[in-house]
Amino acid sequence: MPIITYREALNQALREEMARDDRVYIMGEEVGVYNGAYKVTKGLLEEFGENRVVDSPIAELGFAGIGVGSAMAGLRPVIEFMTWNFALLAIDQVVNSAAKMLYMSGGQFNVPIVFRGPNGAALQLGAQHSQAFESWLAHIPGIKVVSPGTPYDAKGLLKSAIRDDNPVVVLEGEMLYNTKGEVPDHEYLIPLGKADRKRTGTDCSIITSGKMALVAMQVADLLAKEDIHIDVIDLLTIRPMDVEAIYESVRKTQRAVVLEEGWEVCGIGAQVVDYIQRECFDHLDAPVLRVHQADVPMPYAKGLEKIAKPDVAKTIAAVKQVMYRT
Amino acid sequence: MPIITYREALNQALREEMARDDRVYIMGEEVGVYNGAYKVTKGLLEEFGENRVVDSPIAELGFAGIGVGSAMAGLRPVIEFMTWNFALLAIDQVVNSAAKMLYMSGGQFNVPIVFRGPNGAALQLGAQHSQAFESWLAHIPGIKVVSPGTPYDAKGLLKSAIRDDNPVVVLEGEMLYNTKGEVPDHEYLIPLGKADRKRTGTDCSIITSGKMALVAMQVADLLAKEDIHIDVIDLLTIRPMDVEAIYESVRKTQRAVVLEEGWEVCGIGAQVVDYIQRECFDHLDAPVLRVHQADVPMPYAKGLEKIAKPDVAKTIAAVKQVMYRT
Amino acid sequence: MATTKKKTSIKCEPVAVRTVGDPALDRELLQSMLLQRRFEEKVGEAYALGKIGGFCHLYIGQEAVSTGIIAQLRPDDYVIGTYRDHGQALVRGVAPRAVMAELFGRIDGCSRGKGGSMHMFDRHTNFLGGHGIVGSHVPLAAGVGFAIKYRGGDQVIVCFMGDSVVNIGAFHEALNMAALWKLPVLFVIENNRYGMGTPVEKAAAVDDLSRRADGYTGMDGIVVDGMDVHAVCEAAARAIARARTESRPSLLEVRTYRFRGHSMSDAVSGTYRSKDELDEYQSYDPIFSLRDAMVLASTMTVAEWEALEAEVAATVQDAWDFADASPEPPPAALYEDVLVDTTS
Amino acid sequence: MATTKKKTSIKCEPVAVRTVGDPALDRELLQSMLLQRRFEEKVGEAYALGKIGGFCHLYIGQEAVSTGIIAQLRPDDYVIGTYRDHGQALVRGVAPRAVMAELFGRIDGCSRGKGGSMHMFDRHTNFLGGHGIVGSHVPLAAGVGFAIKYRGGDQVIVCFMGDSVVNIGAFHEALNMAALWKLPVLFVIENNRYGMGTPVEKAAAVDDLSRRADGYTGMDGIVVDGMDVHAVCEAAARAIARARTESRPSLLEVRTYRFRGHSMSDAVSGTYRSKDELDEYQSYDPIFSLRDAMVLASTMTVAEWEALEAEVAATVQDAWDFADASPEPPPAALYEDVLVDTTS
Ligand SMILES: Cc1ncc(C[n+]2csc(CCOP(=O)(O)OP(=O)(O)O)c2C)c(N)n1
Ligand SMILES: Cc1ncc(C[n+]2csc(CCOP(=O)(O)OP(=O)(O)O)c2C)c(N)n1
Ligand SMILES: [Mg+2]
Ligand SMILES: [Mg+2]
Repeated sequence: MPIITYREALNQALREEMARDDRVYIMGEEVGVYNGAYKVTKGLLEEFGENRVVDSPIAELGFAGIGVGSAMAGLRPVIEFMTWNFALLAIDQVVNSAAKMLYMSGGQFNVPIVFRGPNGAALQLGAQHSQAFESWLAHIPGIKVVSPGTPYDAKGLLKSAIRDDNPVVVLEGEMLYNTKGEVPDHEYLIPLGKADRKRTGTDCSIITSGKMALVAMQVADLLAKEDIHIDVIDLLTIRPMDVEAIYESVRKTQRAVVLEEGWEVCGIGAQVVDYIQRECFDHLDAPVLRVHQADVPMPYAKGLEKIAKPDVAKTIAAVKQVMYRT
Repeated sequence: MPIITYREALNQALREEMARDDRVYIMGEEVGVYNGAYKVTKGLLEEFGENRVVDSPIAELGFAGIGVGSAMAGLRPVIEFMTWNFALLAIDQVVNSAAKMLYMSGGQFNVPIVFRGPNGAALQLGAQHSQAFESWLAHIPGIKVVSPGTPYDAKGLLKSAIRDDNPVVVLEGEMLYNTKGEVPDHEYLIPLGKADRKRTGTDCSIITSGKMALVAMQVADLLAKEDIHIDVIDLLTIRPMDVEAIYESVRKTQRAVVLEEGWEVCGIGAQVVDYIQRECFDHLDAPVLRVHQADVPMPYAKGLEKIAKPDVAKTIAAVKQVMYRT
Repeated sequence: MATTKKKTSIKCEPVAVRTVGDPALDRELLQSMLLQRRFEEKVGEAYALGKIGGFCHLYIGQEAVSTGIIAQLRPDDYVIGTYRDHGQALVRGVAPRAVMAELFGRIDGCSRGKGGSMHMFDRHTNFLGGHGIVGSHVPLAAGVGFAIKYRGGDQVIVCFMGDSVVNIGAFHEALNMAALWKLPVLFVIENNRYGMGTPVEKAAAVDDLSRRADGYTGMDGIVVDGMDVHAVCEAAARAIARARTESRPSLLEVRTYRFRGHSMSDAVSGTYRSKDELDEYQSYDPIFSLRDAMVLASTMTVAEWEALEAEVAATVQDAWDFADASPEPPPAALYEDVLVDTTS
Repeated sequence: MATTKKKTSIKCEPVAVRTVGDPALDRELLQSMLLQRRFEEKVGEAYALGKIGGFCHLYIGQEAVSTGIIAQLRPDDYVIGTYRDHGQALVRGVAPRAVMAELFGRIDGCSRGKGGSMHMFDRHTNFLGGHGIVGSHVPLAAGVGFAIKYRGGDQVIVCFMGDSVVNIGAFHEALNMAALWKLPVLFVIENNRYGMGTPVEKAAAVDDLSRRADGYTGMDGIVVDGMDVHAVCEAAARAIARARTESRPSLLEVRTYRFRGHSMSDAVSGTYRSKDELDEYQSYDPIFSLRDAMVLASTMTVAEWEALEAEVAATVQDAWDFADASPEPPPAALYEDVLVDTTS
């Protein structure tokens, strides 16, 4: 199978879906002439023209709303936020327009739109440019939220997101764009709402998604050497969440760690913990532990940033703790 | 003790703090001439003048930012959002300016600001006007979040919020403004970050806040008749959360229900569950259950709205379930 | 008469209609306005009886705006507006029954009872709502304009908004992109002089709201008297033609007045506006002044007017009866319409 | 020369400085600009060596803007800006050592190493940052203006922003309120012709960005050549005086150019702008053109220039050495500065 980058995988997904359906268009800052701030839209302007690859002014609220309006009128926009940090300015359109339109119109106006872009921290970008918003978005009924960690998942999920007749949020990772992985030549889709067991193990579950799935895999590799076998559940879709996959894993391993990129309070991990304790109460041998960003705005200084982020060491420590091996 | 409304209690808090400190001013839509959309600021324009009670245009992002800027320059603004639904437009200023200023300036610029207004559903206001954002706000480091349910709590917490040198979010309830309760004549403050045990009981804890504290009290009253005794923990402050009060209660009752107004996924309840299972794992006799809004945008139709909301009956059912009395 | 922003003057302040037009057309305009008026008076009654709940914003006084503008549209054009949307829905052709049933929160409402007063929607007439966050539907309108242009169509979208919208960011972002990309959008400011209790001049640092078009090259700014339905028709016809044939957006400020409070809980006058002011504007009533002009010009008889009143009253009563008989949505509806389960 | 928006013309397009002013003042201006230039060249080196990380936006080419404007301020005035903030910080008087240490992420940085390139702050000089969300600091500036007026002071705040800011809502909301409430704010658009890779004319539906002031009564819109530090000084002096004495806001568009890429990862030319264009603008270099004019007018000797270069080089090297020797913040700093634990 060809090995390509996460960036290329997303690019292929966009290209294929644009070729397949001429209602699909891309709008965002620098998506055209500049080929995307992170080059995800590379070559698309050339291939599909200005009408379908639209460079917007810096006006997140405005162009997110333009996307939603155009979707109400039958188009299938893919709105790129240069990063999700800037999407806070547009969040009203995501929450109050896109997510509620179908409901408040009594089923008349669905909004087939994709909002995508990098989420979470990269390296030393400081407080305003290093935020992970998955739990905010997962909180909202009326949208779906996906968070792929590998090129394969990125392509399959983005294609499904574009074909979905609902608003779908795609959380990518700036640190992921250069990562590589196998992606088949033939077309494929990954269904929204299904988790992927990325590693099978019997000793402890790690439930995670996105960029942190890579951390979880490293943890599983390292712990395997110590004969600790991790069941890695990559949620892929954060909303709606594949709770069955979580239950199945935890009922087997009886121990779980939830690993996420964002802040602790009301994070994705809190919800996963809630599901687990509610449905697997009698199976649990230890409290579920969580690994997440330190509860502070992201500092710039390299050393501080490093200790603020969730990582392999913290995750291993959590696994050992739920296994009472500390 | 005088019995006054929640609205009057907030009004007293504002008046007293404005009289005490002339750096305190109020800004928002209709706060002056109109006396506030919900009359919380009644009489303040007359008493303190246009300079200190400022009617703003409808420009949430702008006036929230003006508030933050003025706080950086030494004032102590109280920014009223007509409702928190509209604050989504301003959330960038709350999250990226107010909450991060101290951190990213390396401790130089604190932002003594209060953002307040009604949060959550009233009656038949439909999808865009009936949202509860406590979990979003609690997610963010760098701010404090309070959610008073009674006139006493409203006054004491708002006064503390205004005196606090950090950004504080005050979540009020449109349905609460007319509710009444005792409020002492003498001045008092309620410390931020401390929960209040509103009822002592041994059979089950209900952990809640804001408007739902009233529901919890009704539940406690009703269940007392069935000889079920509820420990009601009203968090008062949602961030930072008084986890010790939760642990103490749950270690005693060994059963808990978390009751909140908002949506389920990554709600406040999820975080409370996480804390409980982590710290009271061996004390729990049953999974913690949650009561919250149905996972849908709020419908307009009266009957649908009713069944969408958390209420006494749902809470009683949850308590009975954690007590295995169903 | 429509005047451009350069000539803004007292002519654009609301005054009573003094001219008549084509008799048949005038009758239609009158009928359209009267339906809104009587319908909403009935809404007021229903609200008082508790049949309607939540926020409810009446349009009474502003009927010439919806009537004059929507009359210029084709069926395949689009309309979008604010929470003050009953009038526009009716003029656009949403059945009075469906609007009333929506207000009553019933299953036969145009939004299945889930939207309510602020969220009227109707796919069949391209009526895109009914939006509750001030300013946020303005980018949606630009998006519909974008879609029209994307497909190479010659439709137009009209976006109704209140005067306070000119102060919020979404408005500017949308205007800039509409001008930049030449989108076929008519932005209509219904300047009824107040945003809730705030007079326009206390909120907008500009004398003439249509001047907010000045920052956007290619965007025409126009002011028109909104009590004169003919003037509204004329200004709208020109702006819509420009959008349709040249794909050029316009910003049309219509000077009007609301005769009722902001919403049902707001006093009609006394706090932020005087009884005198209200009385003055009521003397410019867009409906009765047109009626009077027609009777004076003998293009309508008093008997014809009475027949019109009766006809409208019957329609409104029918809407009420229908709504009252329509069932509440069943509990299962709670979980419907959150997501569709299709892909394409 | 500063011209009002009515007379916008090629005069406001960047051209080389041809005039000299008071020799002592000119020397100060030159020194101020040169310090920024050499400092940032060093920053580029440090970035290449990995001593600086994250996003880093150089100001090279735009030095006349910060120098010309901040020179008109009093110590008790305020300055706020964007992520492209090193130049403003230095001109405002933040120690080069503290700026460099901040870039290096060290404890002696002006934001204790927690802010980084985009978030320079300094309480002592009323330097209010360093903000990363496009447009979001514009309301903050209006808020500082509000506070000044609230206290009856006669300070002024200058708000620097990029050209793309005129398209975002926060800008308009802030301008409206600043005009409405007559706040002492000077809004400065540094029009360097591009927002990242997007030319101004592809983003803003307006030929002349200062025209965005037109929608706000009482807001002056001014355009000035940003390569001519004297012109900047003069325009800024007038606008600041207006703010200080009449409490009136202005929107000053300064036409400038950045000689480097948008950030360290962006090519200097080739994709969205041509080498020729870059070369042309570099021929208007605000520093060298002033130097040349001074030498030509004999208000500075070549030896004096060389001494200035040496002095600046020493300052910059000292900043580097200081930064390099400053420790990283200790781990405990991670949890500091999230909240203060005081009340008042
Ligand atoms: C963003 C936002 N802020 C505040 C409100 C509350 N609100 C609803 S209508 C209104 C006044 C709007 O006035 P205007 O635009 O003039 O329209 P009108 O009601 O006069 O038709 C306000 C403040 C809201 N719905 N959305
Ligand atoms: C709201 C927001 N959207 C996007 C970005 C990403 N971004 C950072 S700088 C920039 C370009 C800004 O251009 P301009 O305002 O002209 O300033 P310049 O960089 O030229 O100084 C963009 C798109 C951001 N920081 N904030
Ligand atoms: Mg109005
Ligand atoms: Mg620029």
